[in-house]
Amino acid sequence: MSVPPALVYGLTGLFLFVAGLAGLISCAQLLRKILAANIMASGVFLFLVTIGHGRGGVIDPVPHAMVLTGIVVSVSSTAVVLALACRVQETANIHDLLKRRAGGDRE
Amino acid sequence: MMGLQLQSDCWLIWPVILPLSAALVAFLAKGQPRLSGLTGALLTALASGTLFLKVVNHGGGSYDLGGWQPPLGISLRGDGPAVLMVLMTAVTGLAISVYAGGYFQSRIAMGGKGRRHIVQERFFWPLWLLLWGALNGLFLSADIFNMYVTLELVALSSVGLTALSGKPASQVAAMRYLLASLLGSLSFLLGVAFLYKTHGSLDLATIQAALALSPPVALAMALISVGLMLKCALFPFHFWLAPAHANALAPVSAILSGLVIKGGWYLFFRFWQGFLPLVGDGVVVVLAGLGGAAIIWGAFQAFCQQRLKMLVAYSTVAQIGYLFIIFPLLAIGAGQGAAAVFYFAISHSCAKAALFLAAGSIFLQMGHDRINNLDGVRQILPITTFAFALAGLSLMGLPPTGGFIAKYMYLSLAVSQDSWWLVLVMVVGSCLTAIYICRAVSHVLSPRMVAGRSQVVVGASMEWSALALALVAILLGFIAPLPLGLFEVVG
Amino acid sequence: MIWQNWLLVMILLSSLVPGLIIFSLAESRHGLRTTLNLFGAITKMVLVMIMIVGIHQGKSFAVHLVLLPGLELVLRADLLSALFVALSSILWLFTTIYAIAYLEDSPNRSHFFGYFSLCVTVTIGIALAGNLLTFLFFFEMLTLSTYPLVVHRGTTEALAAGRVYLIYTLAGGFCLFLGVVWLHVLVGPVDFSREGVLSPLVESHGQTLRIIFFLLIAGVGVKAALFPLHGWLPRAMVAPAPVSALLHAVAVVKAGAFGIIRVVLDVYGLQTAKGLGLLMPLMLLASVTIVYGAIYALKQDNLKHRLAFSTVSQVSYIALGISIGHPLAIMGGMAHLVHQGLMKITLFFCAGNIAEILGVHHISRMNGVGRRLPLTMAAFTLAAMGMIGLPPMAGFVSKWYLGLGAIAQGQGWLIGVLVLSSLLNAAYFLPILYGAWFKEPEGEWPADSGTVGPVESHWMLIVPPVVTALIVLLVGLLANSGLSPLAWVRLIINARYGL
Amino acid sequence: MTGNESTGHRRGMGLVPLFNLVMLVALFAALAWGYLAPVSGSSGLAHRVDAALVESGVESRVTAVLLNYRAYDTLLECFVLFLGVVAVWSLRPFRYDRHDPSPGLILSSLVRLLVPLMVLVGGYLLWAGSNQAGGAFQAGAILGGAGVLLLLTSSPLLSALPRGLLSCGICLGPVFFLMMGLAAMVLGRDFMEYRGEAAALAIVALEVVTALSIGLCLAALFGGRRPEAGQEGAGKAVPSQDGGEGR
Amino acid sequence: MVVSAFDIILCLTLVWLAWHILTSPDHFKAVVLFISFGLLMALAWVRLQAPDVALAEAAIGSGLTGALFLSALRRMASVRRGERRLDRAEERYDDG
Repeated sequence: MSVPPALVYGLTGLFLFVAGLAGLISCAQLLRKILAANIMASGVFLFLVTIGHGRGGVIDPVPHAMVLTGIVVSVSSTAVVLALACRVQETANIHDLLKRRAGGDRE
Repeated sequence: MMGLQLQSDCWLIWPVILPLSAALVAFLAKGQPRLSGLTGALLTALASGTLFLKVVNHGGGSYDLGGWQPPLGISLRGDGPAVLMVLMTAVTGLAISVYAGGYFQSRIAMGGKGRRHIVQERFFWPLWLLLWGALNGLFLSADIFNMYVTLELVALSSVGLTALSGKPASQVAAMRYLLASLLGSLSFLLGVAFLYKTHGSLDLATIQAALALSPPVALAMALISVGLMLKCALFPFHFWLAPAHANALAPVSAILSGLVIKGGWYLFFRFWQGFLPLVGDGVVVVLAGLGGAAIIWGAFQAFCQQRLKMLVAYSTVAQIGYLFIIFPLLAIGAGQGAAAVFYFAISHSCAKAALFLAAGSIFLQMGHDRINNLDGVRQILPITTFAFALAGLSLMGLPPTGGFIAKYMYLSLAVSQDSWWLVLVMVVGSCLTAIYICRAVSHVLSPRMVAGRSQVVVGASMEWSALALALVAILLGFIAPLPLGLFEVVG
Repeated sequence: MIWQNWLLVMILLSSLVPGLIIFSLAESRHGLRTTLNLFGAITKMVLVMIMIVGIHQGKSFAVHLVLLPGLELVLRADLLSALFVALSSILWLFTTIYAIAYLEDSPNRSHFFGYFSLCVTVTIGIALAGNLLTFLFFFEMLTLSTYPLVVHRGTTEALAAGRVYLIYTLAGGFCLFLGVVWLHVLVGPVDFSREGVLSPLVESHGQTLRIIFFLLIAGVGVKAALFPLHGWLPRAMVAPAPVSALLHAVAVVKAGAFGIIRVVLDVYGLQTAKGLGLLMPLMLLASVTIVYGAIYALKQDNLKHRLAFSTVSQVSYIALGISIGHPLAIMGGMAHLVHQGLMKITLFFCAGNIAEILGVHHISRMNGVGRRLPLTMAAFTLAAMGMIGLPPMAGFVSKWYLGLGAIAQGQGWLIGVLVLSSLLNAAYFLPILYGAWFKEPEGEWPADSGTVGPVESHWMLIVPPVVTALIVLLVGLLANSGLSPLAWVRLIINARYGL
Repeated sequence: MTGNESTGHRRGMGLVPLFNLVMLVALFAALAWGYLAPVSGSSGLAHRVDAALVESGVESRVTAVLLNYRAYDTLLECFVLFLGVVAVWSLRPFRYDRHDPSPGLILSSLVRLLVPLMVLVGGYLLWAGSNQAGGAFQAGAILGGAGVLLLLTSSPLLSALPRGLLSCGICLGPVFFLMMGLAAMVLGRDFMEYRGEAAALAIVALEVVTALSIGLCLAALFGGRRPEAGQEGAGKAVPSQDGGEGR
Repeated sequence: MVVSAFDIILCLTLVWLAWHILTSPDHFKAVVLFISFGLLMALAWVRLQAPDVALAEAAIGSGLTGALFLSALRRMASVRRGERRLDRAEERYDDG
């Protein structure tokens, strides 16, 4: 039987992946989607590390390295998508301001 | 570097390292990014060219990074298809770089929101060279986790490039693109995890050697396939492609449609070389069905578009279908299927990039790209319209072009394997493609004259680079034996 | 010998290179453009003469270019291709002269002459094609180079005609492409020089060969304007006169007819085609087209539309000749390829003159044209006589051999078809002649552009139709002499069927 | 999806229709089934890593994998971070003012206390990286946190630094990594190949530089906008932790 | 290393947290929950004998990403009408 804790965490990881996927698809607000994406990533990383716990107690360091790289990659993509969201938000605001100032005729 | 004892295949590393370092230089040299960008592009193209020639002469090779053997370390594999894609990226990339130089020069010269274009150019070159390096890394990589990292690099840089144009439409499209590719990368990573769980190694060759159908492997196959389909926008997952490719800057649209899409597809092909023997006919037919649906749906959408760049973007959605139709025949043909689909990928890349470059020049000159009133464009931009027409020919698969040879190889393979539904899809596909391409070309080439001499804004280097790329698409019609000779080369 | 092989490429380049240079010329460079055009036409004529002499002495010309392993482009000059090349180069010279004058002050001429030369290069390519793939290669490029000519005027009507033209020809192109690929899969690359490639497959793949034959003929038939596929031809009349002259006398329609000859005689071969029973349906289709074209020509009041429908019916004579299957009929068909080209181009030159000089487009308004344009109408009359098939003219020669072949093959009823079509030809040509010569002109001409000295208009407009009309007469009179197209066709038939 | 279908007002996920729920449960079941299926023993690369640990010049197995066996991955990952910063900067700067140009007394004094401490912890982690848990990424993360703190309080320390330093700092990591790789090639080995004693030295140098660069990049990512010349506004996104620990 | 109660509780809390992050009505609450989710993940890494990853997750996963979300939240949520306008921006792009 594989090491029990790894089994439980592995299943949690898969669950987080599925929950994140559900959130990413069905959430309306953008910020919620990005949160879901991050949860999904954590789920995958959890699953990855539990793979390293093969039989016989020896722990495989390669998944750890993969997860470290994954965390850094996901933080930079989160930063980019948040910057994009704010950017779009800002132009939407300006666009709205211009429209209101111009009496709303200029579409 | 006198004392350098070059490792046998150290040439495999340069196409990846050179663009990445050129990107750093371009980022630091805030003063004139264009110069460093163009030199970087030229160096990378040269490196890719030498790699291609080396592999053609001495056969493929692999290169263990850090000196460690594959299961532990990462190795780069330079076999026939990989080097072919690297060469395709080099040729198309070089033309796009020259075009981009001219494009930003004329945009800045046009004045208007002056500073914005200077900032755009300052960030265009680092992002583009990073993307180029990532694509080369992706084509040459033989390690599945490394593929994940390169996929992520490709995704992030193309999103950065898409959002560069500053319009709200392009930034919403960039956001949607990034979310879709995040979803794709994560499901790809989970697939990689499952493969690692069952095979204990991250090297694709060792995994595919010991591949056997078991629940985790089946799951890995599904996850990886869905992830990569999202990346290359196959039919059910194509929602993000058209707005992103159409609203981006002219050179960026050419990069996205010509090159980035091929990255996702190339990995799909690489993985499915291992999965194909395991999987029953049903799954492969589903793949081909999705490809067929992509062709029909993409062509229909392209025909209904009012904007030229949207039409060309939806044409990408359709042409990707052609890349997936061939999967049922891959196992049967003795490498013919692979040769056909790779030749299609190459000729599509050149033709589509030329089409987008020409469309970009037309948009810049006319100020709009509404298809129905493009009169007089032929008069103002004769070379660009000629390039547009030639590129259109290659997409339609008419004789002098590479598209014709690819379509010929597809059809002869389909007919020899008696898969008549593929023949039907090919014929219907070419008719649909002909319809929307002819609509676009007839409007662009409309002989109606427009009074008065309007000032030509499009730079000469833009027109000639678009024409050069279109001529490459034509040339591909005649030099088929050279690239196809590579398909016997096994890395 | 090296120069022999390169002669074919030189023939192609002699019109391609001037064309590309003309493309890049500015609009205002009239002088250079005219010289380039004429220089290209004359060099091509000279090279073709050298080739014909070479073929007479039995030399062989061939150039190979490998596209794919097992797939190559071949240019080969055999007797049949020399016939079509000679026809194309001669008529291109006259059409160029005519076009230079016809488009005197119209815009966009660099583009026009560029595509014009491209179109002739592709037609010569079709003629010199050595195997089925090269034929397909140039056949589909013909569509692309002729489309801009059809839409040259840029009017909405022209664009609509162009769209219809594209739909027909591209659809035909895809059918042909499928047929060629299917054939290549079955039997490998089909070379025109090797006879009876398909005969071993008749028993095993009979049904497939019939389907492939249908696909090939459908693809080629679009350009040969066979009955159901001829819709684009009358609409394409909206193009300027030199274009309709070139398209309907030399390039497109003849390429289609030439394609039918190649498919029936060289790809399938007479025995295989007879064995599969393919000739009878083709014969019926050709006869239907002949009669249909002639009847519709009667109903047209616009001169160019009438000529267009007359072309539809006349081209099917060639298809008829081939489908009868007897060497005599084939000789008639091949001869008609040349004769019809000469006659039709003369008629279109004259129609162009009448429209350009007098602004008259409709036959009902053509009364008394003979008085104003005597030379043009004389040429028109000669060509019209030829079309009807009166004895001394070229048309009679080909119809005569068609009749002989039909009887020799036991298809007596075809004589009825030939006679009926001649009557119909007379029915739609003679009223024009009568009106032009014997009726008084009603009032002033809509747009009379005046005479140039003694001649009725600019000499470059008048000389081409007159010369081609004279050639029609000479070809008819000197049919038996060594130089006429008929003699050349007899050579072809001897070489192939040893008659 | 545990428990019952929680109804009630939910702006978040929106009412998950039954079909959606069923699909997700099925997906989870499939994943679990794939995970639990017994697979012939494959113990991963643990043994290979241990076998070659001596040559890698580092005791900690994760650092060995990260910076020696799969150094190419880490190189690309540094480029991902660099790319993230370039992409964020390429979007035009946001036009909004920092909320409180003059942070409260407590916050600024806390920051003045915390930042040196964080730099110290970062240094320790860097040093411990070779044999215990720690290494470039963790140290970089801590330094990044310190930078974020400085940004939040927009302390005067930031504006004192020269402007071009930030972009050089961001490029530092990838550039140094490339240099190390090329150096190995110059010495006649494969790209990024170093063994034994030389490896230990190389890895330590790599870790220091990468940590610095990651710290800068993470702070720049948080800063979220380009340090434009002549841009007023209180805090410029220039964290200041290149002093401090060092080896 | 038998499955201790701590592991099960930790996993259940992770699941509960994830569920609430995705379904909580208020954005700010979601982000705060996300930060605590990150910290608990760090705890899970420690439990799985992966100290390096725990450190990275705590510092980057919850710390920095949380800070990013908070600053983004402030920018986006500063104008409460922000969300609605974002959707309109998407609509505008659709008909563009």
